Amino acid sequence: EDGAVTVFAAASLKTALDQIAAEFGAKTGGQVTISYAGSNQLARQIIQGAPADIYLSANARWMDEVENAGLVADGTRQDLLGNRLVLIAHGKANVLNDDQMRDLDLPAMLGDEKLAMALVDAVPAGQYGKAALESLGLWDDVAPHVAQADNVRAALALVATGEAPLGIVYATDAAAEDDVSVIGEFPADSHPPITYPVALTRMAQDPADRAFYDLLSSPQAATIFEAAGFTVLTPPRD
Amino acid sequence: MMLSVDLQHHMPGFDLDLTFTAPAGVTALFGPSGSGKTTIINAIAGLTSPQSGRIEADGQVFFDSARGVNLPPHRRQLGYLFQDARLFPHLTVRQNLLYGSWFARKRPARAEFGQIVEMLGIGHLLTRRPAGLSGGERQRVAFGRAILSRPRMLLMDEPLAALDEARKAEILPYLERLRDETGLPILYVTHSVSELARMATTVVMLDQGRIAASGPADQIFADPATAPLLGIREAGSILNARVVSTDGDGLSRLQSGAGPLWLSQPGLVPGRDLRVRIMARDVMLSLQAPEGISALNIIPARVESLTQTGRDILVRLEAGPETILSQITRRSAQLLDLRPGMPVHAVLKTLSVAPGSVAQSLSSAAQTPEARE
Amino acid sequence: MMLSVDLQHHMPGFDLDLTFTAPAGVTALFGPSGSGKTTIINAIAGLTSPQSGRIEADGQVFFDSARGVNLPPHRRQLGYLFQDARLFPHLTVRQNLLYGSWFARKRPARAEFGQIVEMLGIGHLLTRRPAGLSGGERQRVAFGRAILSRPRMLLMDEPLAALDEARKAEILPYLERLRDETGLPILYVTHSVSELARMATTVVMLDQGRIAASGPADQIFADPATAPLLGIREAGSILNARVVSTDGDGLSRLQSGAGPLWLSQPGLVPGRDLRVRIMARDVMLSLQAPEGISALNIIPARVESLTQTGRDILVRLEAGPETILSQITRRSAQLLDLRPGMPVHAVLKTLSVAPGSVAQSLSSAAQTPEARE
Amino acid sequence: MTDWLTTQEWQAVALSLKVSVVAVLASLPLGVVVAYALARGRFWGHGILNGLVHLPLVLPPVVTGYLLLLTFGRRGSIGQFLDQWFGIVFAFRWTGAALAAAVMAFPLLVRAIRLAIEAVDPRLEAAASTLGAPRIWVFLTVTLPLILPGILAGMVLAFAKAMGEFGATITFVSNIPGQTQTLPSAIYSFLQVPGGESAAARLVLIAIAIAITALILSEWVSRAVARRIRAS
Amino acid sequence: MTDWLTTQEWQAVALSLKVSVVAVLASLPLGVVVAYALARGRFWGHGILNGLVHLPLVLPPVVTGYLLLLTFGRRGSIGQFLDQWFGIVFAFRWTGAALAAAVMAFPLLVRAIRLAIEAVDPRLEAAASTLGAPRIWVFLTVTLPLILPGILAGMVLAFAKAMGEFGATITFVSNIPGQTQTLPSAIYSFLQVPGGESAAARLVLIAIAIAITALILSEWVSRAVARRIRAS
Ligand SMILES: Nc1ncnc2c1ncn2[C@@H]1O[C@H](COP(=O)(O)OP(=O)(O)OP(=O)(O)O)[C@@H](O)[C@H]1O
Ligand SMILES: Nc1ncnc2c1ncn2[C@@H]1O[C@H](COP(=O)(O)OP(=O)(O)OP(=O)(O)O)[C@@H](O)[C@H]1O
Ligand code: MOO
Ligand SMILES: [Mg+2]
Ligand SMILES: [Mg+2]
Repeated sequence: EDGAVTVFAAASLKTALDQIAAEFGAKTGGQVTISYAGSNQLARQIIQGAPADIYLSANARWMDEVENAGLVADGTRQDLLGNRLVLIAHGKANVLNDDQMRDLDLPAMLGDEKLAMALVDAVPAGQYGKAALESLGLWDDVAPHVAQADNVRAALALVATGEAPLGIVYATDAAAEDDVSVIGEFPADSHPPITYPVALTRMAQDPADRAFYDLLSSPQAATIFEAAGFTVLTPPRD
Repeated sequence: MMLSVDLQHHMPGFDLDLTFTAPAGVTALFGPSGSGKTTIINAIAGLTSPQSGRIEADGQVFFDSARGVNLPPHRRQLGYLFQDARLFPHLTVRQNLLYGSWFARKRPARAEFGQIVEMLGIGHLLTRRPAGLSGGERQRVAFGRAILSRPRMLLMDEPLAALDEARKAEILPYLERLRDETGLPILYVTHSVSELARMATTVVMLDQGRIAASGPADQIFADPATAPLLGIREAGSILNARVVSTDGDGLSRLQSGAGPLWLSQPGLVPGRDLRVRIMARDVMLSLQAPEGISALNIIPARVESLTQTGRDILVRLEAGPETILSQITRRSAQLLDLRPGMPVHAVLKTLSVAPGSVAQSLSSAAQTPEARE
Repeated sequence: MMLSVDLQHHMPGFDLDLTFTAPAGVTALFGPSGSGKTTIINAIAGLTSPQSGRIEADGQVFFDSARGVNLPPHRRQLGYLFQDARLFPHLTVRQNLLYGSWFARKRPARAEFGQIVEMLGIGHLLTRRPAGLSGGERQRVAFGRAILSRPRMLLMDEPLAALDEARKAEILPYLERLRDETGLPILYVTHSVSELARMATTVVMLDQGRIAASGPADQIFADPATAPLLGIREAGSILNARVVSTDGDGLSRLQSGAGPLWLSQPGLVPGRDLRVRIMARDVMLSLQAPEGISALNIIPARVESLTQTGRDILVRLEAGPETILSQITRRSAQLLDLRPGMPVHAVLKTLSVAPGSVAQSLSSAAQTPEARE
Repeated sequence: MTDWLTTQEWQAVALSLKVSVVAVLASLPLGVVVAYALARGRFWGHGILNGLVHLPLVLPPVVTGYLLLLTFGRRGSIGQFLDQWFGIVFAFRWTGAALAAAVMAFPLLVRAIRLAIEAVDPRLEAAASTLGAPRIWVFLTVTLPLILPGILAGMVLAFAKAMGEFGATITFVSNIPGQTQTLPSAIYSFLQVPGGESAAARLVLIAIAIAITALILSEWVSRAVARRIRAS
Repeated sequence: MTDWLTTQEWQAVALSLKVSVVAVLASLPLGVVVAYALARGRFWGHGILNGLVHLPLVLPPVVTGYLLLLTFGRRGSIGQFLDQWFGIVFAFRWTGAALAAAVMAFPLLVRAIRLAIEAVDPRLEAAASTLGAPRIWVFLTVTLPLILPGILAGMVLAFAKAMGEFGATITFVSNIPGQTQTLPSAIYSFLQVPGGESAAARLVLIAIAIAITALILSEWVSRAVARRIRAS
């Protein structure tokens, strides 16, 4: 190859990854090309032979698919990032602490209105949200009020425009939007851990691929990821 | 009703600039292909707007470039029979026929549906759609459609060109009746001199967008100067005559200013005033009254003038107060030694007078249509 | 070239079932509106496929329902002049005219582009598009387009109906020349008896999808039985004559089987054989040879038969080997006491013979066209 | 059949049909008017109107959905107005899905009708006006019947597009089973999860069956109309 | 200008233009042939062909993209065949984006051309055939020039659709900057991250500007063509 690194990454990572790629370019002169799309689309494309060197998924199950297809380079899969799930409201809202979140009376807060989420059976953010509501015993009451968007950003937009008063999104998304405020964070044990696995693919032959892969778990990268609201899961190896 | 038209319109390679008035009766627009006839009719109907001019019917202004008036076509109440039939393809023949009457339901009907359908011989087509009709069938339906829209004036662009003689012979008298009984004014474009002679009370002759001659039909026809415009073979005069009696063998005796006249036309009613067109080429001249000859009409007359037209001589005869034209060869004129003032006999076969050449006089035909030019 | 047609086609309300052959020369299809003329021409051109039958030209089978042959239109090499002009709206007049010649470039040209353009008077239109053309201009362009496609046969559906007399008078002689000089066979639909008489060597008369009469033009015209089909006023006979001399005053002397004949036609070349159509209503009968009369043609003849047609009498005269028809009133017949066998004089004004009624004889016109019926 | 599809899937099929039919029928009058204006009109803003009509085609559907949300949503200017004065609410309702489908299909509807209008011989309209028909009647009795095949073509195209519309719909009214979950939303959901392909395929087959039925029906009607007008 | 957009954004604009133009031009001949067959042909499979052409309209774009990935991808049957025998690769190349755009725009292209063909007076074609023109020449010299405005309309519609195509493209060839990242994909990427709205809005404006330019140009050409054919 020509030394270029091709990364297939979940679209929600764009801000952070673009910055990291820029730093990589500045430091090594190597070029990183990143294709942002849905994790499912990217996984299918890799399975169909896409020229991806690195796959960064927003969801463990699609990484499993790629791995099952035998396309993950041995020993390179790791859970890179984590995220938190928050309840948001349109405009200003009182912030609830952890305990208050456990006693959430969501049906009362919603009244007749809708709760914006990502697709609860299909999109990871929706799946985590549904799990959280189930473990809090709220799901059955809330389910009829859930408006499912095709991704987290669209759910966020529903709340930002005031179309829905409340929504469940990632902390990373809620942070940057002025028209919404975070009511509270769902307890980490109320849903499966939110992880963003990364792996080198079998197509990655170039040293640059490895270099960028390594950079992703470097302290510099960690700073950038954290600034974007992610939690960094892999302890940085110096 | 009186239509007055004043038009100027410039197109690349063609200029229209004319003024004429069409009084009640049939005004024929006559002129070679491309002389502007359709353009004029379109302007009157409101389908094209001339660059300048004024069109007025009975005091109602249709168009006036100076005052910015331009009445839309549907408010002009004109029936337009197009050169191409323009039937509505999605409607049946019956629906086509009735199309205009819906919008005209407040005006009185001039003709009944059944009567028109029968005259046009389209009864068996009523449920068909235009796509399968023959050329003549289309034109007949278009004619019925225009009439049934109860127009206060008819514009007809070569309406009979696609019809066979038999059908023409049925439609022409109907048009005459329309003209005479209802006073419906008709503007009629035609290339056929015989239709022209039969129908027209006023003639407007066009040439390249300008008026070449215009006036009452009798005058235009009796004028040797217009003969070349009509085509030389079509020169002739019009005699005014009254039907005196009709005999058992079908012959009718008429009295004209030029003397008695025998005609073999069906349907001549005693007392009626008629216009009889006599073609110059059908009039034979004899020095003595011939005998033992089949021709029944032998009219004493006096030579008024001899005009050379092309290779032949057009002899203008004075028969009482009337004028008769006779077209003969130069050889005959020499052999008979014709000179102005000479007494002669005009010999005319009864059957030479075509049925199409006899038309009812119309009071308005006697009016003097003004043709400003 | 010989065309033979055998067609059966059924449409709701209309049945076509006929057989005829068209030899070289002009074959006229004549019949009232809706009698099937366009349908037949379309079948010959290959634009509609009849339900059964066989169409063959010079041994080449165009269509044969029994053998499943159906040659596509472009392989039939026919020039078709449509009742509606059907010019290509996206091409200029020049491009329209030249459209067919590209496909015909392997066949010899019969007429030159410039010559056709001039004859049709469309030189000033060459760069225009059809949309702005007048009705007559379109038809002329369509005519040029058909001729310039170098067809081996011309199909013409009422080609001249939209044209003025002057233009007709220019085109007809050209068609005759085409017919005579190149032997191009022409199938000609018309409602005009004078065009029919002038052009046709063979006549096929239609009525409601069937053949009412067919045969060589002379025979059809001289037959009193076909008079009603043509319209009674159009009855007449055809005399074959040879030009003897042309005098300084423009008169030509012809020799016919019926005796000498004077005509006032331009362009008659001594030695030429002509067909002269004499309208029955133009022929006057006289018991003695009249004197001091402008008519130059006085032909001694013998009454062969008297037929009542409508209100008049059609007298069939024997003049040498030729037949002349005269149409007179019953009153005249009585007054002259006409009976078969009686000697009479047929009197004919020189100018009664319309220029359109004189046509060049064609060797093939003498052939006997077979009309199977 | 009920075994073959779950209730929720049946609901999605029924809803998609309802949404698409309503979208096409409701936008038809406006579509005809706009097509007529674009075909025959010479007014200021012709180009802008034309551009506006085509926008939903050019923009990614999510963007259109987002713009719809901003204007027709609860807090959107037009949305508030319609809610207050007419009680019409699009947010999270099937009506919103219909609106999204209508907007996305509108360019196709208009183009087809416009082409048909441009093919009508203006001489026939002129003939109608000389017979006394005012302009609106000329349109209703001559132009409209002659463009029926074109309208039908436009409707089918728009219907098909409405059946397939996904991005704008889910962005505007999200995905509420039984209320706004259309067939494409359901299919999309299945494709998001590993192994969902076979379930998606079932729904895809249903979508195809519906579309082909609509196409064949319209083809058939359109031929019947055309046959009447242009008998040999 | 270069300040206003990043290099990567410029690449997306340029790529979208290239992809859309190529998609429209490359599918045009097939579009005309299919439209002619649908308009005039009476053959077995007419309905099936018609249905097939419209499929991309009915299916959610992701489904179309997925089907393209399965058939024209590196491991797809047709994809492998084309690669081995002709060296044509669609997978994750701009050519693939063009293929996706062409497939998605094809129904619009075909419908517009088909309507135009159906509006051509068959009597003109008959006249051409009597003048000696074989069927193919009749088509090229009479039918084709007369349907030019319709073809143009179809091309603009298809171009607009191609410019806006997103779902099928990103599913089939992913979103690789400089190679397969079209304008809509770029817009999508921005919309997926916090604070990306303004960048997305900029790109949306560019898309609108391009589309309106194309529309006005085509309108202008189409009027010029129509004016020649139907002078007063
Ligand atoms: N599809 C059809 N269904 C029923 N009748 C039809 C159809 N097409 C044509 N006809 C009828 O066939 C007859 C013959 O039509 P054709 O056009 O051949 O007549 P024509 O002799 O050319 O008449 P014209 O002199 O008026 O042009 C007409 O009566 C016409 O109405
Ligand atoms: N758009 C145009 N541009 C240039 N010339 C035009 C245009 N429209 C019409 N003309 C010309 O105007 C002249 C008059 O046309 P018009 O149709 O009025 O003639 P017409 O007298 O009805 O002839 P016809 O008897 O052949 O129907 C024609 O020479 C025609 O070519
Ligand atoms: O533009 Mo789409 O890809 O039909 O939603
Ligand atoms: Mg005209
Ligand atoms: Mg006919």
